[in-house]
Amino acid sequence: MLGLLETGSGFWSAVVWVILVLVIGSIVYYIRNKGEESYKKNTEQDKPFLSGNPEKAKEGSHISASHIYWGFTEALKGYYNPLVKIHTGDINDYSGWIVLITVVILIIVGVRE
Amino acid sequence: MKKIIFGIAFIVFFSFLVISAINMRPFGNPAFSEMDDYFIKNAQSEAGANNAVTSIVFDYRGFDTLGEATVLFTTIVGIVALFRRITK
Amino acid sequence: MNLSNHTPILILAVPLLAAFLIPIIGKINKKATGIFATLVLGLSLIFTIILAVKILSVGPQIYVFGAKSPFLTLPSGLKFPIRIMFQVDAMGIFMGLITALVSFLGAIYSLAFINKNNGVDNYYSLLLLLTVSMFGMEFTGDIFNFFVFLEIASMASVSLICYRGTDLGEPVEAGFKYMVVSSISALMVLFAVGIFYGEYDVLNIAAIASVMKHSQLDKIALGILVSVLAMKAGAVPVHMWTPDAYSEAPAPITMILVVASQASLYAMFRVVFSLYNITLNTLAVGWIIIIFGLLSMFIGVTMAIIQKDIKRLMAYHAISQTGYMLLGVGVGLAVLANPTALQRYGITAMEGGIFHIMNHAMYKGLLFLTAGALFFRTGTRNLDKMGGLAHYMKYTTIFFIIGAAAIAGLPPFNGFASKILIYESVYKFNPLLSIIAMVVSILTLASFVKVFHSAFLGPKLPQFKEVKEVPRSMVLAMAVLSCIIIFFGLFPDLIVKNLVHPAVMSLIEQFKYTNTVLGGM
Amino acid sequence: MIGNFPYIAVIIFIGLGIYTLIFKRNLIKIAIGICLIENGVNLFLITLGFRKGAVAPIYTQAPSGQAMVLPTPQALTLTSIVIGVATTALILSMVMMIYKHYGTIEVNEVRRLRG
Amino acid sequence: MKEMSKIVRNVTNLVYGFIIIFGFYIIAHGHLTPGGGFQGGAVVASAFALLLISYGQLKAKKFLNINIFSLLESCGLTMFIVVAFLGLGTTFFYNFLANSGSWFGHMVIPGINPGDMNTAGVLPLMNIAVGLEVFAGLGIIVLLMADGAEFTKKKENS
Repeated sequence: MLGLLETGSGFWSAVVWVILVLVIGSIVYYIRNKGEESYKKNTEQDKPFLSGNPEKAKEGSHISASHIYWGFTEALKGYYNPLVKIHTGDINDYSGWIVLITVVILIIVGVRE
Repeated sequence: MKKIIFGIAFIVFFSFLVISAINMRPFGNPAFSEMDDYFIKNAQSEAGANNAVTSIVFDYRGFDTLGEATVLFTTIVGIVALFRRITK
Repeated sequence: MNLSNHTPILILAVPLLAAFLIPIIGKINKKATGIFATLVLGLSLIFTIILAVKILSVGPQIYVFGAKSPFLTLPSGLKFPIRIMFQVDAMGIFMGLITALVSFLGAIYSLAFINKNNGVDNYYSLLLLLTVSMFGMEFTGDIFNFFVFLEIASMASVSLICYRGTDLGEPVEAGFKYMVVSSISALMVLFAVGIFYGEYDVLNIAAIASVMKHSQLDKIALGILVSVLAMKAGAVPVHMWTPDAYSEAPAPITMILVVASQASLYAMFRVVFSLYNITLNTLAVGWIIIIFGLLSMFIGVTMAIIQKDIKRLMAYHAISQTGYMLLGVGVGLAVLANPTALQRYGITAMEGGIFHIMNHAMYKGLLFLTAGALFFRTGTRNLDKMGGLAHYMKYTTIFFIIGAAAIAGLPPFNGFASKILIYESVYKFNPLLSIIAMVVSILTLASFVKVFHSAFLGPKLPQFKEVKEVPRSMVLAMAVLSCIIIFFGLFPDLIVKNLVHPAVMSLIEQFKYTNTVLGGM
Repeated sequence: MIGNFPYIAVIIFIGLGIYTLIFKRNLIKIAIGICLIENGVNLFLITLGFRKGAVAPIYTQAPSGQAMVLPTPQALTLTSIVIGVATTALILSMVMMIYKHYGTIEVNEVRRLRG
Repeated sequence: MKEMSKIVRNVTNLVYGFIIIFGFYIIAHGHLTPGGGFQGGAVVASAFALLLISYGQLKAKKFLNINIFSLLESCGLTMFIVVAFLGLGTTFFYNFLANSGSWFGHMVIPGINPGDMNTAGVLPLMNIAVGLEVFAGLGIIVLLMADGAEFTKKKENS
């Protein structure tokens, strides 16, 4: 069949996947249409509910990139601090790493006297 | 700390280079020389050049020379591009 | 004169001639150089497709320079070839197709992206030279010739990285760093070439492979070649030049640089598979490559999450995706000496790794192009300063979503097809490796959600009032790449069966590679 | 062992160059280090081509009856010398531009790109 | 770069012509004697460098023009690759003129001989092409780097 990729222990077919998504999506859409129809646009229902506080201006609500995943990086500080420290941007270190890796590979490959 | 690691790595690398130098074939006695003997023998009859090196540079390995000229050209274009605001 | 015999050289020589002519054309009309270069690259793409059809139906092609016939490898009863030759097999043409396609699209994208007239002829000349050098690295069958093309590639890429260096300091700094590391790598390759020449007095890769004794010197040459080519491919821990160079180059050049680093990756595979093959300790070298791959995947993606510069973030992802290729092919190499394991999962793992090369070139190219589109309109690469751009740049947003979904391995895009091949086959080799690969895929998705949120979503920002959709040629290049990604995602079996599987077999079967040159001795 | 002395000279060249690249903190010195490695490798290629008591492989008025040295390494070295010239020129002009933009050629100040 | 003293300028006037002629001699005899396109081109370029340092780049710019150099360089390379293309009847880089009897096509008697200019097929053509490219290219590099050095110096003073 077209689009059938053998992976050694099974198969993957994007066409089947797309058909499945379409079928399931239509079922979901059907169930969704069964729901209550009291929702109306441009009324009170449309606004976010922030514990009764007034909504902020839209321009100020954007979260900038450096704040995303703050908790993740904070939790992994012990991993990130040395990792960032290695990336010194120092050209001497670049050549040093190459020599170091060459040496390690030569030892593993088994060059001996 | 970093310097010590790189220093050790450098010393080990140098010792590997020494190993390779010791293992090289003896200086002045090529073990195999079929390709070069062919060049020396046939440079005059095939390429018509007395200078075997030139016949290799431009005939047998002419494509390398094209690449080499291209390297020089690339560098010059790169330098012209780098200094283009100055020369204006 | 039968022109179809000469396609391997015409692919290279026509762009090379055009690159030499461009300074003269630039003296007359600077605008025309871009269109000229694009046409020439299109011609080169056509030649590549012709050659690919021929190779996949007939077999490996040989082109001997300066001989009495293009196929005369051994004149007058010699044991070894003496002339430089091109030896294009399924793997080489696989890389060649990627190169031709990506350079062509890069040239189209540049038509609008490089909009200042000053220096535009130099830009296109260097672009053509970079393409030529990649073709040369992929097609050549001579190890010294490979060194020459490696040098052309590094010179051309350095000059292109420095292209904005007249006004800014950072591009020159990135170019300098790349120049130093690539000079070291090229000189070490030359040292290895000297070792081979001194031992065997031949320079042809197939001829060296047929007489390989695997002595101490050969081991030293192997170590040097693997480490420096891994460095050029951007594997951790010798990856430091990659984020610098990728983030500072112009966007279409970054797309081509990705392919250039993959050409080095191809050279590494060529060295371990075609030059050494089972004479080396396949388990040890295979594990070296696997560990390179693991480190690249994990450190690349974790460093990407904390980046704020959009192109630097994508550059770290390029490192991380290189890890997948190394992992897949490394598993194949580790079981090369074991025929049952090779049949059971080794070939599939290598198919995944090689297929990932093509997929990565496509979606990472698309992502870099969208980053370039954002830079083109907003003038910044800092994610903190962006926001709400989906309101203004609808096409770019759609293309970014496609690229991000493909790199994160979401079905039905092409990234998933190659990743599932890697997961399922590597699981049989060592389950832990497969699990790490999946975790990395999840982290990739996480960091692209970050980019999508901070660049495209959010309210309209006042400083981007003037922003509008990018010019048509840039949209065209991105649209072509998106179509390719969707097509590969829907019908991966066509590509795997017709392009990837022959490429993998041509890597594994070393005797075929040597026999094409030495005639079945 | 003593016959391999030229190879020892080669690796001293290469080792000095790599030492310069790792430990010297000046961009011009780094360019010099690359030149040193390059010279070492060129010397290596040339030494590979030597044959005891042989003359240059040129037939124009050569002394008769002598063996000739291997010509391929000379061609390879010619290629790599020109490539070396190109590399050096590009590196030096980049150092000039770095000096123009940064006002310094010290390694630890030329690292705006990191992390 | 400033103009150097009168002694240097006079010696340059005497010598540079000979250097250029010697360079062209090396280029033209590349297939007979040691040397060739690259070596000869470098010698010619050294004459330009001599002119540049003795006269200073402001004066030297009057007789050394980057545009002409870049045109010459492109012409040299194009000639090189076109000669290679002309062999395409058999293969790329085929030496179609050697032993043909026409230009540069005299047969060579194998063995030691005094040398004949009219031999070696396309090699002399390629030598000339490469020589053209190299002296123009190195000339451009020298001129541009002199400009660049001047530029950075100005920045230092201000």
